Amino acid sequence: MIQPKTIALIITTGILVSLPHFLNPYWVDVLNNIGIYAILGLSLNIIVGHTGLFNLGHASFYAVGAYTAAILNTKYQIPILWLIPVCGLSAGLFAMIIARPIIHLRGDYLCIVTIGVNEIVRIALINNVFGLTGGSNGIFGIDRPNVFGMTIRTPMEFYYLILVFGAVTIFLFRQLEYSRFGRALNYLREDETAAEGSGINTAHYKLAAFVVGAVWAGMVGNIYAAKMTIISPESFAFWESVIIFAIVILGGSGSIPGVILGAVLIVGLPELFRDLASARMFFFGAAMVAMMIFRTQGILPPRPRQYALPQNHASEEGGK
Amino acid sequence: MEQFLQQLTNGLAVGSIYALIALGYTMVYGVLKLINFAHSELVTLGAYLGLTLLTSFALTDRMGPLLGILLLAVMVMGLIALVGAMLDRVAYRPLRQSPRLSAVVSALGASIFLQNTIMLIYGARFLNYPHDILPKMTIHMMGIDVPLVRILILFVSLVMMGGLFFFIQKTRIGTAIRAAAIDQGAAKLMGIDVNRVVLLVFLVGPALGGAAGLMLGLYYGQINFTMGWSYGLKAFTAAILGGIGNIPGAMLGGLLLGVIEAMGATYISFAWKDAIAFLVLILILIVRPTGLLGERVAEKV
Amino acid sequence: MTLLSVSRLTKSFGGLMAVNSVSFEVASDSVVGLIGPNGAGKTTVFNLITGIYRADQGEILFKDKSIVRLPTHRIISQGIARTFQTIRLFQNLSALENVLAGCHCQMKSGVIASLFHTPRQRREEKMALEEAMEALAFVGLDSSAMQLAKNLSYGKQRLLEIARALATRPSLIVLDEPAGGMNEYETWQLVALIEKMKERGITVLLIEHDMSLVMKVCENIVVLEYGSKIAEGTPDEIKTDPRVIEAYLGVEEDD
Amino acid sequence: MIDMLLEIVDLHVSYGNIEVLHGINLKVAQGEIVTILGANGAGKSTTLLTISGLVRAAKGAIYFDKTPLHKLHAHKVVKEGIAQVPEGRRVFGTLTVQENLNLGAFVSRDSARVKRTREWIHQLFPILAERRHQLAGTLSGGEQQMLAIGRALMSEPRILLLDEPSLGLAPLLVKTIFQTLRQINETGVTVLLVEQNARAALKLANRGYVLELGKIVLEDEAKALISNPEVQQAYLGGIA
Repeated sequence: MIQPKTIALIITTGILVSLPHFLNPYWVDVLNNIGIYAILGLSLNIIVGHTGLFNLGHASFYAVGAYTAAILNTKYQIPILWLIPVCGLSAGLFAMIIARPIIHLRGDYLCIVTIGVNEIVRIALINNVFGLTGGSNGIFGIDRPNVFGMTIRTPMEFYYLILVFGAVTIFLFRQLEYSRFGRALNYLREDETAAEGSGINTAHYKLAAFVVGAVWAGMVGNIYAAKMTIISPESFAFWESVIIFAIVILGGSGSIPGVILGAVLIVGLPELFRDLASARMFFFGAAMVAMMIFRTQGILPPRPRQYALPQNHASEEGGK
Repeated sequence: MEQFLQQLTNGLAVGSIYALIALGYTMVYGVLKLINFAHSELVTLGAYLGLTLLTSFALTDRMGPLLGILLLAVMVMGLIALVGAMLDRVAYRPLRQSPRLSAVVSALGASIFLQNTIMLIYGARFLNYPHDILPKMTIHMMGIDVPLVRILILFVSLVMMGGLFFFIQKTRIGTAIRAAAIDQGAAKLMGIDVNRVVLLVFLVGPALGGAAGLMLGLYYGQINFTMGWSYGLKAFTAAILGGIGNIPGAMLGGLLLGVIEAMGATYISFAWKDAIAFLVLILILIVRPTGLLGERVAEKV
Repeated sequence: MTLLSVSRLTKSFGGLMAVNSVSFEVASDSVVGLIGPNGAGKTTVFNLITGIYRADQGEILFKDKSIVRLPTHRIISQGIARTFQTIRLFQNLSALENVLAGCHCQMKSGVIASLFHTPRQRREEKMALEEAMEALAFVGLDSSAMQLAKNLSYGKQRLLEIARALATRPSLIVLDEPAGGMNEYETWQLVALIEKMKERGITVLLIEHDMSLVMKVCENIVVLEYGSKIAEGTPDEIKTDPRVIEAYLGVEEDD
Repeated sequence: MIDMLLEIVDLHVSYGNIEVLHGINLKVAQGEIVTILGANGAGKSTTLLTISGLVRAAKGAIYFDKTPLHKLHAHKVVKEGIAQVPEGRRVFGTLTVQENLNLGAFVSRDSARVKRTREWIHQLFPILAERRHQLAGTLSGGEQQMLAIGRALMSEPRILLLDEPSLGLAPLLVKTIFQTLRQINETGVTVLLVEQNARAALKLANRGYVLELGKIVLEDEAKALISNPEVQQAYLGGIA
């Protein structure tokens, strides 16, 4: 007996794998952007959606990853994909250092600090900090990634790289949702005092949420650097953080399918209205307001987790 | 010493503009616990409307610089107040009972919408305020020559802040606003119509923001549709620095931030000017998590 | 043997003395009641014991070790569990997941194990599920396991809080008005539940307004008034203590 | 039959999915002191909050002197002549005592009358006159309770709703406050009092209702309730 869920999964995979063959390179590249933002959204979802922490500076973690990749690749010629874990670690370390002293701040104070960190990072990059970041022109000449001897160049080739990375992310984050760690984040979001009162080290988990989200954003930064071969500070401004944040909340805070759908809508839809050119953002802003008003919980809010209950309880008639 | 005093007056003038903008953030936050991200666009709109009204009615030519600008300011403030009230009606009021993050995204959306509306109307290029509105005078004080516009901005801002302070502290309606910010339920039990308090806050805050936009146009001479963003962010920082929701805190935070920034740009590094403000903010929040004048609230369990 | 010992505990809020030099002891395997008029400082004492507030002065010993400076989650994992006066469940999560929160401090898997679902993590998860279901069954809620907490009745929400607390495997459980919002049947169930906890070797400290419940289940009663302890003793002693009668029954007018 | 000042008919109230009041019926006549007794969580506060319009009724009606209150916004209810002293006082902590009192008279436009009312309140609670420039948050619990009552009286209500005025106060202070409530009632203000301190409340009141889990289970003259064995058992302390 094949379950409907399995069939749906097979069909989706089939569509995703064959999709680029029906599209021109421009649209494949749009899909690549959607993929990158979807993974960024999923990483922010850990912090905002699951833990309820108000982070409007996620692009700074993304930036640290991208610049780590760019610097190590251009200076030491280390193959770019090898650097993925290094990028994750550097972004995670950065998150740990900055989040530690501010993690106890209440919601809106945390929000402005994350915006501030985002700005500080951008300004530091522009000012060619430590003489490494190349100032406002950024870093160029980043190597193309190489997988098993094949160099990845075309949008279609990148498509599969991003697809694999996205699939791994979704798989792991779903596992995370169904775990002690994932639940702890949710307890925190629901009621911090009750969570602490149930024996959960809330400060630790807040920090951990930040670090996990940052590690992933850092790894995406690597892929982005490899795809663009040139990166500059303006790609990591506050505006990027807003987009990622909107993807999470609009799609459905705390829900993996929701966040992916959010990325499709926020990154994909404006492409459909390219003819509107300069009025595009005007409609985009209006749509954000309208969507929040008509679907306050996001388009696909999370569904309750299902558990396989132990046999002796599942069938029992309780309440005696 | 001369440079120090120049920077001090410059910082105070810019800081007073920050403070005016910060008041809009802090008043809305105080009553609704909402960060009105679109407030910065109201500042931009104030700058553009100021320019439009100035050139289309030639106010300063007809009435002389001071009176003309005064009338201009009144008109700008009135119009921006209306836009502010509309903003609340359309983008925020339907979300009063919703999760707070939804309201934040709505605010961000409204901000993008307004910014691009301005861009579609006025274009993406920088526009210039006429050079000759205010006489190019300097006033000699404390051994330095201070431009008239600087003194004017500081003076007018302080008058407005004083007026607001008096309104909030001494009048019946002002006390009602403070009460609603402390405890909406208890305020309702006093017979205060909290919806009208919110409306009022969305009239007064934007009016001050509009005035700030006009001042920015006059002070720097150049305006752009994205200008509100960075001033808005600074002002929001100032509001947090002073303790968000706290009106004297916003004033103090604004002035302080203006001075810190001016000094930082001169004595530390101009390129790092914007980062210095945030760095100071972070350091202060680490020591005082609810800002300089914010209350320490112990959660009731 | 003394399990919990509170001595000269003091806490004030903005000049208001909420708890004023309160001392008492809780013996192992006993049920102790903390009573007093509303606002006497009972809940504050609980919040001090569980580290939610920091004491201004005084000492709290649990199993002969000081816990007065420990953060809440450490106190919980040392073996003190609690419920809240105003129910504080994770409203948007299922009853089962609420109880799994209590299992948290018995589990070990961290972020890596959670990402990769290592065999150990799977075993641990399975055991936690079983334990959570057992705690739910213990309070009679196993048939509501998959319901969201916010959809349960008040009485059931109280029981769910107790189940969550029990899942931390405490040796002492502090219950803040467990019978609040319960009907007569549910209150009766609660009495039975407290007896069952005692059989399991769990010591109970409770705040309660329902005097018939307190008199029925408590072996020892501490009476607070206006932040200070005014009496301590067995139910019979407390019933006849003139100070308690005066404080508890309110104003005795002579007219 | 006496005309009822306040009449609650079949009132149902829900928070989210949970119904907390299951059809309350309650009447208060002009000039009476009526008390509602009940344990924590019985729905006493909810009843008062619904009268004041802070909580919406799911079903049922509330009439005040024949005006339907359940359709009014909270701020309009005050104008009808209803003032509430909420549970936990809820004074505006960062405002001064004077400002708190003035807010109580927010609906009143006649400044001469406001001044007279304030003088009367200063007579009732001299400490409030003494501390008029102090921030309300710095007052002691008892003083805050007095301020909350004074603040409610500033609107010159026809009925005063009080939610647990004895909460956290020393017996002597409770006595003072209850005596003042009687004084206030003697000036013609009707009182509806929610209390856990059953004995004190019943001594003060003419009539009482007992609320249990969102339902009225008993209703009688106060004197009868004091000697009712069930009430004695449940609310006058099973201790005695």
